Amino acid sequence: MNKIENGTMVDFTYKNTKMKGVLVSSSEGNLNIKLMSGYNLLVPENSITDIKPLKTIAQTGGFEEKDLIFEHGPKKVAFIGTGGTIASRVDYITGAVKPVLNPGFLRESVANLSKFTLDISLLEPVLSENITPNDWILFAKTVKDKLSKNHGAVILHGTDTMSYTASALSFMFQNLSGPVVMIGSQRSSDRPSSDAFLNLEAGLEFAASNFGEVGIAMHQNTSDNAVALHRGVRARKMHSSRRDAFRSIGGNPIGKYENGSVTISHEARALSDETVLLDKLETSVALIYFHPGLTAEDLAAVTEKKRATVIMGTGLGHTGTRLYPVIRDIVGRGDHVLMTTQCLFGSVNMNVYSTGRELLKLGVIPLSNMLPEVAMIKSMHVLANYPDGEFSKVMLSNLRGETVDREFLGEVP
Amino acid sequence: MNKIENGTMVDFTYKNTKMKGVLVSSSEGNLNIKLMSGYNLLVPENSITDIKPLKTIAQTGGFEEKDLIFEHGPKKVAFIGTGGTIASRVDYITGAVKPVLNPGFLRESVANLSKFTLDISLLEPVLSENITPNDWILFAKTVKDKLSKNHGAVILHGTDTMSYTASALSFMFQNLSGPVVMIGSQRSSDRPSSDAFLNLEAGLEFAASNFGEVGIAMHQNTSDNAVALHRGVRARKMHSSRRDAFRSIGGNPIGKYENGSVTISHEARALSDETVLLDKLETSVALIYFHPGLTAEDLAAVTEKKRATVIMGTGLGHTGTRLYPVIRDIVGRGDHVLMTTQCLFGSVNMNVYSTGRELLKLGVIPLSNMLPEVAMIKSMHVLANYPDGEFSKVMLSNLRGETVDREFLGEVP
Amino acid sequence: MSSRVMIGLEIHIQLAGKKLFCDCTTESAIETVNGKVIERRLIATTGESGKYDPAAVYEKSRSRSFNYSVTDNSCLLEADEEPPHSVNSDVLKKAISTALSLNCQVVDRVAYMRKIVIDGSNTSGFQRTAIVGFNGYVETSRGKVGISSLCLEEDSCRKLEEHNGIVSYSLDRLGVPLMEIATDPDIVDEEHAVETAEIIGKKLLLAGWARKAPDAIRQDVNFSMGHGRVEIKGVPKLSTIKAAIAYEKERQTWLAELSPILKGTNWGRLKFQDVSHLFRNTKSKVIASNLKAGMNVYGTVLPGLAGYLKGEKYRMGIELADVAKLFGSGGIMHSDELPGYGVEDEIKGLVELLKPGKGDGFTIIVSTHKVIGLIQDAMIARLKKLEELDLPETRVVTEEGTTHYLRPLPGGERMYPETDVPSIAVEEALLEAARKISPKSEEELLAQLVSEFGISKQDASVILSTTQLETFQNYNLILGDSKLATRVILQAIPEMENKTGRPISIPDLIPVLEEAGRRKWDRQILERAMDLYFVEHMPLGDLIRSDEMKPIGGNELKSMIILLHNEAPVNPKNIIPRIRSRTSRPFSPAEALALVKEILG
Amino acid sequence: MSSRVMIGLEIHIQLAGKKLFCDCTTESAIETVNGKVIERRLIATTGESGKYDPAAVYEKSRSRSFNYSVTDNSCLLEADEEPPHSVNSDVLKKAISTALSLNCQVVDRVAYMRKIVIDGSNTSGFQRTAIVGFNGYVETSRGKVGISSLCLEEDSCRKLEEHNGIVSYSLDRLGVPLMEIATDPDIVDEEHAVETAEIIGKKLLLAGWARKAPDAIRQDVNFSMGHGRVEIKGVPKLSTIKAAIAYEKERQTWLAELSPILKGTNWGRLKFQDVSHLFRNTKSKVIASNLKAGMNVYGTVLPGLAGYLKGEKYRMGIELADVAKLFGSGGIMHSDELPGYGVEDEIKGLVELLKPGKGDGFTIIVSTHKVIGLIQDAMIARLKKLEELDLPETRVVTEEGTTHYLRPLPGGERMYPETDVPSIAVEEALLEAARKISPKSEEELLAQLVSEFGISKQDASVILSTTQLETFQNYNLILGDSKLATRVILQAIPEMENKTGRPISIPDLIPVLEEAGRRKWDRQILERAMDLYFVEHMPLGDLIRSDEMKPIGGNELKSMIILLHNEAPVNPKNIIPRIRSRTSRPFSPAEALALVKEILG
Repeated sequence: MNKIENGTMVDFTYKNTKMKGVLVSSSEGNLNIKLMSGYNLLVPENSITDIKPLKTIAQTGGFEEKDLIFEHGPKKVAFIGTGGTIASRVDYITGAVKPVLNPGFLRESVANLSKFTLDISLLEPVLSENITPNDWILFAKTVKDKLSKNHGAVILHGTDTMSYTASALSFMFQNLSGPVVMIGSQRSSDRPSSDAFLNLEAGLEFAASNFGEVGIAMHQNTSDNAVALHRGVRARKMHSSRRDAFRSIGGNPIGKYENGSVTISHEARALSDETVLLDKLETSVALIYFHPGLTAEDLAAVTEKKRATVIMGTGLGHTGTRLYPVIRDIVGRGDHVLMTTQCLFGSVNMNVYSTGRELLKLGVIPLSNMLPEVAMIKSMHVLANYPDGEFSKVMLSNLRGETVDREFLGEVP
Repeated sequence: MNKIENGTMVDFTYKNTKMKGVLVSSSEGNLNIKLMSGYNLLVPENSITDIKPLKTIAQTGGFEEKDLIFEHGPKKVAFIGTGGTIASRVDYITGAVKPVLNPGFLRESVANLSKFTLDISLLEPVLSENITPNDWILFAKTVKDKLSKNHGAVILHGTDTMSYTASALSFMFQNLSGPVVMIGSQRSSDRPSSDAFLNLEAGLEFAASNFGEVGIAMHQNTSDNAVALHRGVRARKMHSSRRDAFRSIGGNPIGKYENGSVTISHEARALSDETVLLDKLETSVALIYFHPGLTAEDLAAVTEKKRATVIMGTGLGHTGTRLYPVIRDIVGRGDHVLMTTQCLFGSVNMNVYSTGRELLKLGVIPLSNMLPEVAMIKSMHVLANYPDGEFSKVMLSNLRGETVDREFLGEVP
Repeated sequence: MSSRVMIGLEIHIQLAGKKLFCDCTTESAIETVNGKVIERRLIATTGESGKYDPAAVYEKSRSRSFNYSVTDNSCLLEADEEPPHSVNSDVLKKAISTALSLNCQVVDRVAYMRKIVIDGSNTSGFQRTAIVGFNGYVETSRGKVGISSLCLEEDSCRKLEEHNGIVSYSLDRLGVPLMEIATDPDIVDEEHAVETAEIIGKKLLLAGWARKAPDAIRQDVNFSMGHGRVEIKGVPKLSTIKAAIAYEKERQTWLAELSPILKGTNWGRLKFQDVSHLFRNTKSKVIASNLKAGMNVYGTVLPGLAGYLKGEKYRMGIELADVAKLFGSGGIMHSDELPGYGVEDEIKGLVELLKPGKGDGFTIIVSTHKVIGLIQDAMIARLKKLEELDLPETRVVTEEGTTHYLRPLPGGERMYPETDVPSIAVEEALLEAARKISPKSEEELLAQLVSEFGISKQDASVILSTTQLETFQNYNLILGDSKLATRVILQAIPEMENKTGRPISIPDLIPVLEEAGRRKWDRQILERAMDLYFVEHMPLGDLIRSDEMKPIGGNELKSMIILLHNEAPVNPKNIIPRIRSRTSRPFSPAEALALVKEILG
Repeated sequence: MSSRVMIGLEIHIQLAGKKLFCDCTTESAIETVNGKVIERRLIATTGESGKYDPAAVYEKSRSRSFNYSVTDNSCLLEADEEPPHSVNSDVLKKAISTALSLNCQVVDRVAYMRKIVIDGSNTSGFQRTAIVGFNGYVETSRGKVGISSLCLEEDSCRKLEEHNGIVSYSLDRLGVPLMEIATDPDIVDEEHAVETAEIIGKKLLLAGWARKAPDAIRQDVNFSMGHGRVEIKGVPKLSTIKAAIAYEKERQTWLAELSPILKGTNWGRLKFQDVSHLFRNTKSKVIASNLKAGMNVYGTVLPGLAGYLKGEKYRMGIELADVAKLFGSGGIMHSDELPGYGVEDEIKGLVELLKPGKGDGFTIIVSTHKVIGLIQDAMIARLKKLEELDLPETRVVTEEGTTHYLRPLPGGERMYPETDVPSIAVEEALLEAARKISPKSEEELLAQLVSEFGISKQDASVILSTTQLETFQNYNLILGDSKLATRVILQAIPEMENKTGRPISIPDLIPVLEEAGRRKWDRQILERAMDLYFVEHMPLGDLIRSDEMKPIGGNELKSMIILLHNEAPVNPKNIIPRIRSRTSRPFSPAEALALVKEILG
């Protein structure tokens, strides 16, 4: 019985019932058999009898090629797969989701594909939660290479850490000759209801338009009728599962795709003549979530070897006084402490309360309304690419729109 | 010249100009003098001449008493000051904000005061960012004591960590004989535009109504026309400065004050006959913000001595595989790892992706849509008050409404 | 042609309580929440063998978009904005229990699948379904009928309307637990089908698990008589089953007769052309108004179909009209029914233009330039299928029992595992729990209600026939008083619904009953409380603290009894009603009796 | 009574650019953003000595709520939803520069204060203000006039309307930098006041720092002639200063004459009673419509005031009407002006009812039951003050220069430090920078513009008189071409504004000019670009990449010149216009000249 290979059609008896199906897999003592009715049955190996192999069913062919040009229309867009739900296909027998991409599938499901010629490049897929700064460098180099041959680029990416990658790429690219648009999906593309289709449609249009930033293109709301383009350094995933999880924090998206057409805000950066990549990152940066239970020892333990420490403080940028000695030590040894707010919305302002003023005196750098995650990544970028003496000055200057100068009064914070 | 005391009216010459004013203070070589026009002048000590003391001005009397009954109307409400912007009064000379409370001030500014008799108790003021679990225990004991003599209680608290305190009190009170309403303000009460006045007005009404929970009463929107009552274990400060910074995450507030009247949702817990306080907390709990730069060493360093570690994972509750060995170690030695989402909105669901399933296999406890900070505090509570063998079971059961069973489709995540 | 008739049933029963994968209730009180509507599209993707499912391809060719009204009994899951929560263990237990009572084998692990459905009736684009039991049977008067499977699945959205290619659905029904019981094709005729449906249906209704709603039970009928399986969807009533089977039998019989006659017809001659100019002054109001709205009239010959479109036996006209209707057209008007419908003067022109040959019929249709090509292709395809007697398809039934073409049968391609829901091991404990609640026969239940709960046979039979057994059991548990529970169900609730003019929902009622149970309220107090709560909208917290609801006892009760005694002597028999006549506040009858004893010495 | 007249001025000048504490511009393009309105209340709190500021108490007695319209040039700060950002360093430099030019001492540290204002004109309830300079002077034809202080403060909200106790404001003006220059009371008469205001105003207008708006400069006048200081707020024009001082001088003179006459009057006899019934059939349309709207007519005697209400000299009627108007009433009708306003037949009834004694006047007023008591109290209080010649108060001026009572003078209680804004050290570098931009005289500026930038004297004087000096300097810097900058200001922008029918904002224009500067566009190209951008709304990114804007050069330019040469010989003089006549694309004149040389050999 152990000899029957997965993918074999079998006859068997289970609970006195003769059945027929394809053996899909076996694990932990259960056989997974797809019946002729389409249902998968999970049966304990020891509860079936008379299993008989009939014939082997060919496995479904996936898409194997890694790089190709997928020519349809005049607009040249690089199409870079890194993994994530959007670049996945389901295996209809096991239900497993494989990180591959089938151009045929794109043709069937992306309405505006005929306008574009895709320069497809599938990187070794990596789950977005496993992405590290090294991956950002690889992505950035790929983008730079591809932008030399295409108008813009879309990057397919898992949503979990998409905003981190978008921030990193934003800082790494001092100038861009074409738009870089990250696309993800919150519902996998094997589902008829996937958000991937509209996001892809919009992402291609954004990548063919004229702005020189790294953006994130995701559903603007829960309906399939609009896609927002968020500035990479201002976007955050604000819901674990909704298709409109991404929001531009403290401001409006820089672009929108609706009714088949793209609008780009005049606040978006213009294209440059050439792409300039600063591909160094200093990774010894800590991100600390301050809370009433956080002790000085905790802070000391994590920040010991860090060049910079970004604190997610409370309110306008505060921490308990119990942390002051550690902060003093960090600053004293020449490393940096930066303040952001765990509220996520709104700015730190360390002049309002005495706690803030004291922290400023200790040398803490107040990062206005920069998002904590963005502050961490910007620190990585600045530490690696600027003289240390300029760290504070560069952190406080608005390099890529990572701070919002004017926050408007929206309906909700 | 050094002999002139603060509070003395002085004649002096500054830049060839004779002036008169009250010496307010001196620091870092500057004298701060309040001129007759009302302006404060900051003048370098060495740039003034001919300073002559005239007479001493009496300092303004603050409110000194710590405990008193402030009788106005039939509704008995305990009024507990712990510090924070709302319990502060400005010193109009220096501009410094002192954490005291003046009942006269309440009378002048809180419209509905005549309906209440306040049992006032001012605890040693502590800045909200300095609050630690020990303070929670003190607050809880005070509340328990006061509820035995009053219908309900309001607690004045700094907004920075108000939701932490609200969570802690929520768990510590297994049952409540009266409502416990926390009130803060985002604009200090010395300002004519302070949100304190309406929040106080609403807080008193809430404290006189019938529900048995710890709530947070803060502006519902940017106008002075409605105050929301948020469930303590579901509220989060979502903006560093807006008066409507507090939001009920993933659900609706449990109460509302508008046009002078209170409505309490039927979802609010009912009052109990007596107040039951479980006042023990185990503080060795870590809260970890996962991000692409977080290393296994970082995680190991902070969690080494912790009984429980709450991870703010990405998306549906993921971390990089690089952390698995550390997680395995923590669980292996009998401590606990819990998963929440850094998206803040939405639930973790660790069945959807392989990463989640693997973390579950490692023994990570998935906390649905419990907020990360709440999860941390609940861990403190559960570790101290339940047998260790029941930790996981109690963490997964909904003790105080800390998880939302049904999340509705709001306009924004 | 004389092949044996084979009939199978799929019986769908909605279970009441919470939905299958979330905490929403199966009942909805308001239609839409703040008028919130979600707009969505669905995209058919390739199945595992790289082929589309034919039903999916067909839906795709219709390119519709979907609007979903958000109801109070829907959450992020119904909006397809979060993964399913865990399986509702209560309904799983009931499904297993049902499977056992139908003599099924129960699976060792319940493994959910996604069944692709892209007509928009599921926001996800699929329906979650799992086999719970298989290979069972029921006894009927004509022998055993096999139960091939019992599945526990999500119900789909309720369709509200379709307009300009936009289909509107309500989310209220989406996710309601649906038991699907499929029989083997062992049923021999329409009477037998009705009997089988009745036997299975009653089992579930008596258990009291089904929703109390007109559409809580729906049947699909599988019918074949040698020309392939026809699936007739959504038969609501038992009488319709009968009519539908009879209709379908008749239809397939004349189609079989017609098939050799039609063989070899050149269907390519069916070619629509714009004939609008003939209708400028038409007397047909329908056509006139459609022309005014910018549509056109198209006409074509129907090769070889004269007399078969609407003859005594043959109804090819309906077959073609079914196709037209799927593409938004109102139907067709054909030569077998013309002149008629106000079309008379135009016929000469039509004949001149279309030039039907001998034996040819012709037809006109109102449609648009965009769609007419699709209709033409679909009609030709359908005629070819009918000519070949290639009859398998999904059909829909009208209230009168006539059936109409709906779409091709779905293929096997459309199912794959739902990985978001971990499979559930059916442990012995679960089986045991399921056995405990196993549905009983009507007689068994009546006897049990009377003996165990001491309620009258008449009340018991009303509770059973209104499928409120489970409700009764719940209320009895909460109140600890079976008579009071009966009264609440049979009198208090109907009265309250009468007063408020709206249904009293169970989740709304439960907190009141819980207070009643906890505080041992009697009938009067409980009914007064229900009045305050449902009619006067007093919040529960205020209600239980209100003076009216404050229990009277101790010295206060004693004083009252002494007062009553002074008016006229009290005794254990008269004391309770006499106190009741004085106050509507709750009191403990036991305490009152004790006090009477004390007073009387 | 014959005390010396002392006049001081407070000149308020709005500075253009960004606001004082945030990045919003001082100019607004749209009225409200999505109709968003904030509703707020302000609560007066006790000052440092535990006493309320009298102006604050007064405002509080009026208990109004405030609506703020959110404009495009406002952010969270204006909504009082975040702390101030850092002080706008550009305007601070200008304020210091102005202080220096007014011979002031400049403070060592600029320390911001909060000045309590609870009329709703500041969302925070206070105005942020700081002393920048003090103890300066200006030379006038009548001697030096001292400058007591120069403050840099936030402007307040713009009032839109007041209706039913709700005051509506726009946030557009809130936070606009406002320089407040206060003179000593060295001014001797109205002509001197005008001269002084002119001298100070011109200094700032010539610098080009003020907003280009009708209300960019407003004056307050402090006036006293021995009966206390009267502050006349918001005098918009120089001519009004003169009229207002004259009016106030006259008013105080007759009040001083009247004071001994009124001494000892029993003001308690002023007691309003409802006299509405007398007005059932009134011919006064105003009264009739107010009665219909549910208001009442009240009447009272005015003890001892007959003849003084509206005599040749005395105008006590206006003094009382001022009070009434503050409480939402339209004004009063009194015995010195009746019969009149359609009130005639009612007078007899009024006299019968009110029974004015000898020397008594009487008055009627339309108001409500809720408010009439407040009005009565306020009128009596006012009459007592006037009787005592206790005249200090804040007054407001009409366009004609008459002044009206507004509120008591604010006390000293109302100011305390703004701790959210750290004090700024005025370092030598800042002083140096301020000296560099020091405002020059008109002659100096004209000469400089002509010599330094080579523009015509006429253009220069238009730039100066329209206060666009700074704009010119900016544009010149960006474009690197002073003639082009002049043309943009004097021709291109007015033309564009004509075409689009709306003002072209500087921030909107800057990106276009930056492209022009970077790409060395000439006049035609720039104007075409402005056309595309402002009229045809082409996004800037598309614009600079459009074919029209693509520079022509290299071989393409050479070919064109050769072509032109073949048509008619080219030479360095004719080549530029000839290329221009062929293409509207940008090209480098230098390159064209070089090519001409090359071609000509």
